[in-house]
Amino acid sequence: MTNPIVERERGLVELERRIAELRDVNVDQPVDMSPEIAALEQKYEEILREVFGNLSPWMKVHMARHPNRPTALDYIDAFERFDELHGDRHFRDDPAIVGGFGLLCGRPVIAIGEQRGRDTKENLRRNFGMPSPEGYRKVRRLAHLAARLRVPIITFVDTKGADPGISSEEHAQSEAIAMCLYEFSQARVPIVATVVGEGGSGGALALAIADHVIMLEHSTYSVASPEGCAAILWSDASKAEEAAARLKLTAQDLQGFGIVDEIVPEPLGGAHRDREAVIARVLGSIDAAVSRLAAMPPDRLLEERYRKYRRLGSWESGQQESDGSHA
Amino acid sequence: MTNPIVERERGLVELERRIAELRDVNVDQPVDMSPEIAALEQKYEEILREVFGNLSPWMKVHMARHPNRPTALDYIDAFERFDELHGDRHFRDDPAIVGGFGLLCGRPVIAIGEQRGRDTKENLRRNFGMPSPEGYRKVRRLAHLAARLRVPIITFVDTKGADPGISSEEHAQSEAIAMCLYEFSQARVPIVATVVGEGGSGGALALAIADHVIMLEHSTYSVASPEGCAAILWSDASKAEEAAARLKLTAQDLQGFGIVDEIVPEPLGGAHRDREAVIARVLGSIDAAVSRLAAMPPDRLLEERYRKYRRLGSWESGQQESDGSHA
Amino acid sequence: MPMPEWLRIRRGKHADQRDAALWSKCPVCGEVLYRRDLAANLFVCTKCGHHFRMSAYDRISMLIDGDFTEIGTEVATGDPLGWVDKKTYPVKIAADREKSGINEGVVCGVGSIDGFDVALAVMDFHFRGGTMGTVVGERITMLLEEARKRKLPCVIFTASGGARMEEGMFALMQMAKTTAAVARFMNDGNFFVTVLTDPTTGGVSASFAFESDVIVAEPKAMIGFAGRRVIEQTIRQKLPDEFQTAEFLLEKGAIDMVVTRAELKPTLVRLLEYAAGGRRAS
Amino acid sequence: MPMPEWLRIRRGKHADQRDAALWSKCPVCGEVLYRRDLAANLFVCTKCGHHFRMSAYDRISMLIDGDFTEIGTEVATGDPLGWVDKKTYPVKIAADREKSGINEGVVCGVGSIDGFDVALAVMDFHFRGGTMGTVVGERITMLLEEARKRKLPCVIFTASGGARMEEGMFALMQMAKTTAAVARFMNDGNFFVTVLTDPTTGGVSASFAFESDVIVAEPKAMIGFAGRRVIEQTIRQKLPDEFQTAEFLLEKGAIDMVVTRAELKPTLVRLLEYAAGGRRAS
Ligand SMILES: [Zn+2]
Ligand SMILES: [Zn+2]
Repeated sequence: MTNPIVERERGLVELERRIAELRDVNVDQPVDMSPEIAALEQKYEEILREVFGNLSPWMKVHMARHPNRPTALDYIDAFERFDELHGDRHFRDDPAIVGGFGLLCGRPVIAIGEQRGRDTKENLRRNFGMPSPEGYRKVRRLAHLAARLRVPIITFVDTKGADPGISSEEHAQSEAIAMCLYEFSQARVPIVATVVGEGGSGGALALAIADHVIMLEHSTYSVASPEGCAAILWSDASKAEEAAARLKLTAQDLQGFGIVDEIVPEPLGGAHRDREAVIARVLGSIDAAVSRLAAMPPDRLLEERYRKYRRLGSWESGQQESDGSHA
Repeated sequence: MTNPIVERERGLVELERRIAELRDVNVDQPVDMSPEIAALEQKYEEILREVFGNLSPWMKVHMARHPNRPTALDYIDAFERFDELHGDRHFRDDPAIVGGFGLLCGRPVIAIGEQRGRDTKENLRRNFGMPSPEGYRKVRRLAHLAARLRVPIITFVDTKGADPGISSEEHAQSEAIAMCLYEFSQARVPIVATVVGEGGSGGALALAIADHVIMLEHSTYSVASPEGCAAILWSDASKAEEAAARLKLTAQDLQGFGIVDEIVPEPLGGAHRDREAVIARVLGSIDAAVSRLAAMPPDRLLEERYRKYRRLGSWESGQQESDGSHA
Repeated sequence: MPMPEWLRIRRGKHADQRDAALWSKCPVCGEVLYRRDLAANLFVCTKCGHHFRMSAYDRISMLIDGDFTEIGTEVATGDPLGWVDKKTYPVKIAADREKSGINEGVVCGVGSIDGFDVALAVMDFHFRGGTMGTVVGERITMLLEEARKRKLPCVIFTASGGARMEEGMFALMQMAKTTAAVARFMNDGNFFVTVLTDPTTGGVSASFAFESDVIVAEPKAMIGFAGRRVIEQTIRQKLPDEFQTAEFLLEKGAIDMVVTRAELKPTLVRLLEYAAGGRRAS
Repeated sequence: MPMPEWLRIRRGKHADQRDAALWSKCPVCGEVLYRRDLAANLFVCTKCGHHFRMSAYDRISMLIDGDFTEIGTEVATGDPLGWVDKKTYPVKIAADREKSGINEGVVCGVGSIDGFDVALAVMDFHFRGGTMGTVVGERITMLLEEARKRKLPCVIFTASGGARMEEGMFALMQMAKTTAAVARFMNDGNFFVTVLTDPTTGGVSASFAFESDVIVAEPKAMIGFAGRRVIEQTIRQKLPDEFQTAEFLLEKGAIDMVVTRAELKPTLVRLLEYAAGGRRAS
């Protein structure tokens, strides 16, 4: 399936190339072509805004899946330091999950991410970022280690969902995800989760029970992939675009619902158009959140985490309770 | 390999048959043959004592391996009630380990045992009682459940050792055993272990860190099987008999060392010659130990368990310390 | 199975409607069974032993001694996304209520099973395929909080097609909410049993269903995270029939026991007895 | 690698004896290496990168900044079973002491690694194949107790053929004793790292080696519970070369990282830094 964002970018490449050529040529010319170049550049900016300025939910889904979009390791490798730890200690090291000790703004953390491949070969090795039970068991082990050593947990969410293969079912994928949720709901250390790409279903939530949830401006987070939702509800995966709109899976929708705490802006056209700036911004947001949370006594941290999730979806007689009267 | 105990029993079968025949015949005869029968029976008793009265360590190894010797499930099935729980929740249910909730003398317990087969078919299914990592992970899970619910742990040890196969190594047999030791050393509930047959190496110890360790009179418990020890030290497994003598693997030796707390006597000729009596005696001993241990506050229970193992093998300048001065 | 008075009142007119269906056909062996005989046999086919899916109230009356005090009845379905496709979400919900005779996908409450006080939740596949939305998550959380407060053991019967799409991320968040409640409940040393019935998949499977002390399943129940069709589409081949059945999971070590419906109540009573220190509560 | 004064004293005449051996042959590529060059290269073959087994004191001097305060030197080998085969056990021990230049299978103590105070145990395969008897168990337990008291991180280098036969069940009990000490140490929130070197098998592998927070291994180190020969005899076939190597275990998820000896000290320092909250102790 072609990615419509990538398609649109291809359309812009020709214009970008012409502007660059004109700039090169201009240097050697007797006649100054700067006004023409400026006009073209303005035009280009207009087109950019036109094309990327107001992305529909469906376009955001594709932005979240963009092949050049920074992945978990792009953020983690920008830490001052990272030492990867491997394995579930039982069966396998799942390359769809990366995790280990990191140093972020001078503070030791456990960083864990869902890792897509950045090319076809890596995608095959990393199973397109869809973790197996062994991967989730590595997550749980590392979260437990963090809690033992009183080190914050930083996660990067980026998955279509948990691996839907035979051996994943044979190795109790349900149990593996459930026990991640269990561990994260109890870990007596600050947890900050950032949805950097696609946050798909329980496979994403397994890394995203957190005291502070960040989303990138164009990342998505949903109960099921739009394709999956359309197949489930209407037995028609081609209605994915409609599902994307109905599911309210954008960062903006979810912040409105109180499910997401912070949105980190992306440059026009998406995070991959200025990777370094986006990565720096994300790490800055994470550090600010960790600093705030690290100052809280663990009992209060846990109590607030409980209340936060306790509140979500408390309706009485069809009315949302804003303060969780059942808590 | 033939079991010399079984061989000796075969020699007695003919005599047993003759005595039984004579008894049958005697009823219908005008002449009373009771004196002759009594004489034969006395003779039989003498032979029994001669053959089984003073078993060498090597003979005890074979007694411990006797195919008719009561297995873990023979004891567990004699509980008032038993509900087996299965699986490691990750990969497999290992039939070499049985475990679950039981009711023993009115008290709920978690019972766990290493289970040999009682015939060839069952032996294949149960891997001759040699547990895989999945089995040890089931042990750990059940021990953890017991600790959570504050229910005593009762184990039955009967294994040549942990499974030495390829997939056991691939699934981290070392880690599986180590984490059993870890769990048992911390579980805040009484633990009573009984070596009912062969206690072989780390695979046995994985179920045998306990507040009270019982051995049957003719069971064995050793750092390695005599065959393994002979192969390791002298590259000659045929010297197993010598190794059996040197290893001090009998219940009597180990009680002397303070490694075993109680010995349950067996009838002349071994536990299988009066299964019900032996099983009742073992369960009685377990119940007595649990009753005593259950009265202790968990902190003291744990402290005493720690001291007990802390003491074992504290020598200074070649001298055994009897009270663990390093503790 | 005679219907207790409290149950007759709770079900209202639906009880009569449902009993009006005189016979059911076994989907496995094709046997046509009189509904009264089927109910008397705990909804197990008298010919082939197939375990029919049960309604929540039938389950409850099969297990609970006398009275059953429901929890969370005041929690009603909302429409957080303002969902519309062919119909609005509230219209769908109303239709399911009418059809199923219950008002949401789970019934929760406190009662006793053979003398053991217990907090009990029973999901019902007949209501939107047992999908977990905010009402299911909220009621189960309320039940776990009540059980924790009263130190009661908790038993949850699962039956679920997964998360409820029409509530979007609010549905997914119920996995987090219920898990947090489970963790608090279990950390206090309380006993938690789940009984997985056909089918238990998706977000319910990957949360409280697999977080319990003891996981029981009914024979042939379909249990998994990913749905069978999704896996078949992914791997592009047919899966064997036994894949994801309770028996398959037992062999794979994922669950503790497979128990027939006839043995289910006695088994639960024994488990409750172990956890209660061998004594009945009353 | 210059030998620190404390080390020279501790080793006594053995230090001179050992240095007298001028060259070593690489068991992998056959290259003949001058011992001084080999030592300067951290006992890694300069041609093929093979990691030679190291003596405990060489390890310690490779890691520890300055002084190293040994723990448990007073604990000496006993003879609990009165073992005799071709020789008595005490005679075997005396011969191993003479040959290896150390007095038992592990050296334990407290020192600092690049500024981080640490409790360090290093097993030595040259002493009875690194087998664990009561002295190894006792010293490691003493070290863990000291580390717990002083809230120091603990690093243990393993190298072991398993339990020491000549001490029978007392050897097996060291698995229980060390594990109990590990559990107490870790329950207090202290940091525990093990470095598995060639070979790590049997009772050491199945106790503290695999109970740590982070498991590091050296390249190609043989690691497993059952020995290779035992498995081959059981399954009656040859095992592939990579079976039970560190790299094999990494793929199987059993260990955290495989680290070359050149990278070992910097890696340990980084791990200690994470666990220390990013600050050096002094
Ligand atoms: Zn049928
Ligand atoms: Zn070489």
